[in-house]
Amino acid sequence: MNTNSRNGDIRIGFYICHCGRNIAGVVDCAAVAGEIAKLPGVVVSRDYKYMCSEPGQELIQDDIRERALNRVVVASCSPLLHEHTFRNAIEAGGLNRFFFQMVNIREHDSWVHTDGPAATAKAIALARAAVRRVRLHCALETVRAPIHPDVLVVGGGITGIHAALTLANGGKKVFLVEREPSIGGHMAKFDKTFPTLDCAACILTPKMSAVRAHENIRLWTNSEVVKVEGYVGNYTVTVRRRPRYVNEELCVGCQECIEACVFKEGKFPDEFNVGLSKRKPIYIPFPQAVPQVVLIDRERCLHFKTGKCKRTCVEACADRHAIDFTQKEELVEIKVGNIIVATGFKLFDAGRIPQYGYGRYPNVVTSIELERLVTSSGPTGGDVLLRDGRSPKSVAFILCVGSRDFRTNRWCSRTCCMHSMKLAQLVREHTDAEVTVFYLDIRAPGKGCEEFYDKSLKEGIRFVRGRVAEVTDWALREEEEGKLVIRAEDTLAGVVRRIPVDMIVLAVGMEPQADAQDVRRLFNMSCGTEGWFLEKHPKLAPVSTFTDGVFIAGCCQGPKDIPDSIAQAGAAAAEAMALIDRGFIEQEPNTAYIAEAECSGCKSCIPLCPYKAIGFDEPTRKARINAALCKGCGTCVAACPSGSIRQHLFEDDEIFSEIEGVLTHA
Amino acid sequence: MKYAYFPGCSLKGLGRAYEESLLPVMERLGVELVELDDWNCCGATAYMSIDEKQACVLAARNLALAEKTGPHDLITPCSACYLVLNKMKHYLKDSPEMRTVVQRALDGAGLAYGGNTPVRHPLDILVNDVGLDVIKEKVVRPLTGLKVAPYYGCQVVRPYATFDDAWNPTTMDRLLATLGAEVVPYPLKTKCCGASLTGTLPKVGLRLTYILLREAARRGADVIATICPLCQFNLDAYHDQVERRWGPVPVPTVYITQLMGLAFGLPAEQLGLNRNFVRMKPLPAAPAPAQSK
Amino acid sequence: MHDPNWEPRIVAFFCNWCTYTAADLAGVSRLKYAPNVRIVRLMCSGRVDPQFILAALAGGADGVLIGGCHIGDCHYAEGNLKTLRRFRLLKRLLAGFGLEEPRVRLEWISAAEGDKVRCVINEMVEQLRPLGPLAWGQRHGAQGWQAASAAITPEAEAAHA
Amino acid sequence: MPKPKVAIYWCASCGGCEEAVVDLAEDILGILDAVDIVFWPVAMDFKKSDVAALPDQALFATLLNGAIRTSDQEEMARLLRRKSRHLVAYGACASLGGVPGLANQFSREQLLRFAYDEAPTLGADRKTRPALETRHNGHPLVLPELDETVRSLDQVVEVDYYLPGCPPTPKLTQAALLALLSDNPPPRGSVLAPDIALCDECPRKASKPQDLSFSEFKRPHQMMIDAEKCLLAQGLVCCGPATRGGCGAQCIGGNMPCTGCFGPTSRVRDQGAKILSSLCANVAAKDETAIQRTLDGIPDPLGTFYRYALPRSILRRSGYAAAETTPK
Repeated sequence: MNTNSRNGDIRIGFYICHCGRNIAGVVDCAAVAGEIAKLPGVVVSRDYKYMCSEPGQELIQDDIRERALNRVVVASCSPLLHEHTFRNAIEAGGLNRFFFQMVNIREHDSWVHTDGPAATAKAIALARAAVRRVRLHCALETVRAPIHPDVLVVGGGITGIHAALTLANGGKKVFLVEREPSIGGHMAKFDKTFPTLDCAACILTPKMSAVRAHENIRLWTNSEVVKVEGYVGNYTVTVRRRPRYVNEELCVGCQECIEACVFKEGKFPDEFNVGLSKRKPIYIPFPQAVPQVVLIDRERCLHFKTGKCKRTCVEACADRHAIDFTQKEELVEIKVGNIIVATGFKLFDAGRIPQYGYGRYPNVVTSIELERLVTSSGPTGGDVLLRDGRSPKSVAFILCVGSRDFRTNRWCSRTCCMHSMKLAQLVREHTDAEVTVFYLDIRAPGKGCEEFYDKSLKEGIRFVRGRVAEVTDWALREEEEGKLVIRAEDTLAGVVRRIPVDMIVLAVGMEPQADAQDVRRLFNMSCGTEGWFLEKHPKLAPVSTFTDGVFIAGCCQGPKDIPDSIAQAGAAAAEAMALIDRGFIEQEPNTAYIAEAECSGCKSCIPLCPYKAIGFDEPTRKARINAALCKGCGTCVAACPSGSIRQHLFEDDEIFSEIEGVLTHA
Repeated sequence: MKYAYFPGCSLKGLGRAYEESLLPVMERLGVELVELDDWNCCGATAYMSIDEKQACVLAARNLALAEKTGPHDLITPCSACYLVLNKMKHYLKDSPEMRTVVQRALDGAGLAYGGNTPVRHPLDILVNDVGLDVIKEKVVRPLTGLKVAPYYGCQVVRPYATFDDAWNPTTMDRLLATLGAEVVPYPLKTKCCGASLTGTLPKVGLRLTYILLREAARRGADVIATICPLCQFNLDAYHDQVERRWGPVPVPTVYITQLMGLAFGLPAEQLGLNRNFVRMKPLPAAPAPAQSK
Repeated sequence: MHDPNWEPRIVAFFCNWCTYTAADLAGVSRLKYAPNVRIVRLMCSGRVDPQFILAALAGGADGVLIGGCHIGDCHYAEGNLKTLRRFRLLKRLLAGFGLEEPRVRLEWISAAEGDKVRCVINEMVEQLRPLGPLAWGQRHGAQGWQAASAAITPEAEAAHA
Repeated sequence: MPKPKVAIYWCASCGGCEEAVVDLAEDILGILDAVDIVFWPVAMDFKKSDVAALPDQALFATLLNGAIRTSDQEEMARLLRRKSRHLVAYGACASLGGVPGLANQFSREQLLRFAYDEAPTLGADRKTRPALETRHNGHPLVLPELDETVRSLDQVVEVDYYLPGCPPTPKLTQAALLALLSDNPPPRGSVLAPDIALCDECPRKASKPQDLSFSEFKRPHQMMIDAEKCLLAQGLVCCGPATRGGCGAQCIGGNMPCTGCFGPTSRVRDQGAKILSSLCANVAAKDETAIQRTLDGIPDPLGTFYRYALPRSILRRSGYAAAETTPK
């Protein structure tokens, strides 16, 4: 590889990108190129409209050949965006890819400053620093690490299910870990899906069964990831498998044990029906649950609570012996190359807006509660009923509960408009109630959604535009007696309305999971200010994270509907598969290394490494760095008291020269 | 337990019954209130809209007096004073210019405004400092059978909901339950009492007062409990006008401290209950020295 | 009095994963902030050798800003904790060198906090303004540190070749 | 053939370096066989004028110890530079600024004020400062002027070799002279000591644990020091890991921590910053208060980490001086 020019001198090519008007609109690119041209060692200094374009890259490659460049500096956008592009370009031009330095004059300069001369001065200073730095660059080789072919999918909602199936169908081994006792997530609770009104169970259940049956999928429900170590291609993950006190291999799902339980009736709130029905201490989460395995609620089971239970369940299970009160929590360690995080969302707690009376007025329900009421397999067999068993004559929906509200969550939850309209139509189908929807704006951008809105209007659902002020139960007029009264400003009519109804449905928005921050740390991801997991790039890398080999999909990244979640699941699976099929990952060779002759063996560095990459070599009595384990943070380099640890790409002298460079220009 | 005490004009005038009941109740609970020496108008809402500077200086002088009195929290029973003094603290914190003006004025009186004295409402102190357990111990005559509508008014929870929820406060509910009373679900807890509109736009103001009284009556309340002199005044003094226009709404309005006094076994006269226009009926099934109408 | 056209110069050491990304986010969000900062990208704030900070101060910076991930969020587990420990003692050392407090600053800025980049930089520039130029090299002899001295003059710049 | 001429001179130093030469004991005779000492004010009666009279480059080598902090020291440094083929910065003060360099924490005015106006030991002559020029019995008397900043020798003139240590050991001194006289002298600019930190030769090296972290820093007077165990492992601030070896770990042998007199290795630009970086990174505490509490165990970081190398550090001196400077 061409590392140095013929006579060993440094020949630098400098290129500044206009990025259309993005940079050139603020920074005087020609002036920067002119100034940099004067620096020692710079043999080419050009400005060009789009450096990342093919002609832009060819410009560099031609100069490498014709002007015998051996160092290249490009001043354009963030290196996080295009460093790779330019390194590839100069490598294709015959130069070692690390004889390159990038200057960020878009994100860090033209986009954040309006004062042209000051921005130009800053660009010159940054470019000068890069030119000084690049002189010291050395030829390096990228390190290749193999990719373990197995994948971990975290979360068994529709997103996780789809990602797991896609990978498994592609021949990859998948571990699917779900916290709840069954996969299915929120979608399993839905009756129908908008805007097609097809039955949620009919489209979800086959996928759930496919997961269970797939030879390439290991499904672990009632389990959580507790530790993640390693890096892309080589993750070691510890999963905590909580006991369900029923042996998954032996249980056939006959549910005779549930029948036989000493509790003759369900007594405890059923999680799946959001508390609208009761279950026993031994139960199956819902009829279509996957796996079809019962579980025992340790907190409620008489055997666990008192030790004095007749254990009729064990009798009922008879010679299958599936019930095992001695099951213990297990920690299982697995090796995977990629991880897809699809941990979903949590519904907004409607009690946080007390003026809507959730929790105080029994007939104020949330959208997911109504969802269970309209489902034929739900607690009422599909009848929409008030708490006293009457059928409602009027139902109102309040939209944006916990969304688009600076007091709670500022974001739009994206699905509640359509979800509420779907429920409104279902209520009309199941009852003869009059339905009013209070909305701020109807957001129906998805395929078929605007048409669905149109259908809702035509079907006689009333829409009132305005944020509801409060829900109360005191009557001012006779028709309000015994009803819930909504007070809202009708912003189209310009009046304040009091509307009495029997039932109020709060369209609660989506929020990040309560433990999103813990999960984020676990997988070394970032969160946006709102708490959703942060994608690497909002447009170009929507399912990637800042940690290679960790992908996000579905609502953990932000509110979205089922089609979008599925699309992301597919995208994340494809990203993982691309890495697996390539077989290796190229790593930035920014590892630390020790010059053995210089190390005094003082051991100061050894405890600093979080990856245990530094060891003490007893025969030589010196420290030694295992490059395969080093992640390149440079903490030991900064700490080495005798300056004997160095770091590729971030050598002390390179950084000193960068500091000098930015300061030389006043 | 010791607090600086800022009564404000109401508690020395129309709301005298509030002070008359507050002081013995606090004494019974072992809470010492030290009235600020030479306090002045809190700065009042109306004042603020006419002369901002003077209003600020008035409020700040009271707060400076409190700081001088000692490192005690300042207790302000009148919801209006509570709000104005708190508002002024926020305002002076955000506006260094006004703070300079205020300090210059206070210099003349040899006072200094530090802005560090917490301004607190008795309801907060009773529930969060004294505690319901201690209060329960002092109850000798439980209000069993008495149906009470807890009415908080607006100013104590809005905009600074420091010790309770802005929309559905529950402190007084819990306090009343501790006294043995039956708390009527009252959705109008923080709704407007009519405020000064009863004087300026009686048509609007009286209607608001009426809605409160009517709903309390419909829900079977024997009495409305308040924590604000203005609320109490509107609901009590305009009661006859409301009834003249809309028919009977037979619910008296008293201060929570008066109900506490009764529960502590203090005589009704001593609690200022005789000052009510609409008198409270004797406690149900009581062998007791309560008032009759 | 110093030159009225003088503008404070800040050298910032930002970690690749959080603060550098946050600065990118500030750009993508088109937030506007003072053009006085020159950002040097490092993989982790733990790589910030105290020598770098001294070199920047001796070499003509009026202030130094270090940006890392929030504690607990370090991409390398605890690199930023090491930064924090060094920074605590370094601040005391720098006080001994007679350096005004606001000249060296450590901030935790996550990848999502583009606006914090803007606020911190603007605030720091305003805090440095009343302190005036540090001009350490000019006041205390530019040759004190061989390499830093080379940065000051154009002749040295040429000699660097 | 005449023997090579050698000069030994002192500037701002304590005299310890002169002792170090004397400490060569009988070995000095061997050296005297090889060279002629033509100028050594401490031991021999030659004058400045004798040196000035020599042709330029007439001296084979000058061992100059002490920092430069007065006008006459600078003058002598320049003179000896001109007359010498090899100028050796001998000892910590000439190489790094040394202990006199700690004066760089203060301005000249602060120093003069303390020494002549405020020091509690001053008697009747309180507030009398020495004048640069005065007349006595009709004769003019001139005193050298104190510089604002203490400098290492290489901050005044070009230096060919450095011999570190406070003072350099006789072994290193002898080796250095022999090396200079050899046919193959070390490259100019060399530090004539190993370029590896002290731990390498420390007799207690094996007793340092691999997972050492500091929950407390102690000072020697606060404890009974274990004579076998690594001093850092006992919580003492030992500068060995950041200091060149070559001294034979004499302080460690005396059960005292290394204070850093051999200066940093060639790869380090600021010895103090590196000691700080390494010590702090290995503090055990994880929350701010506990970190602070541990670091409070180092009450004077500047004096501890820059005991010998303040003038040769990146910042060189304290910035207080700007406001305190007296007009010349």
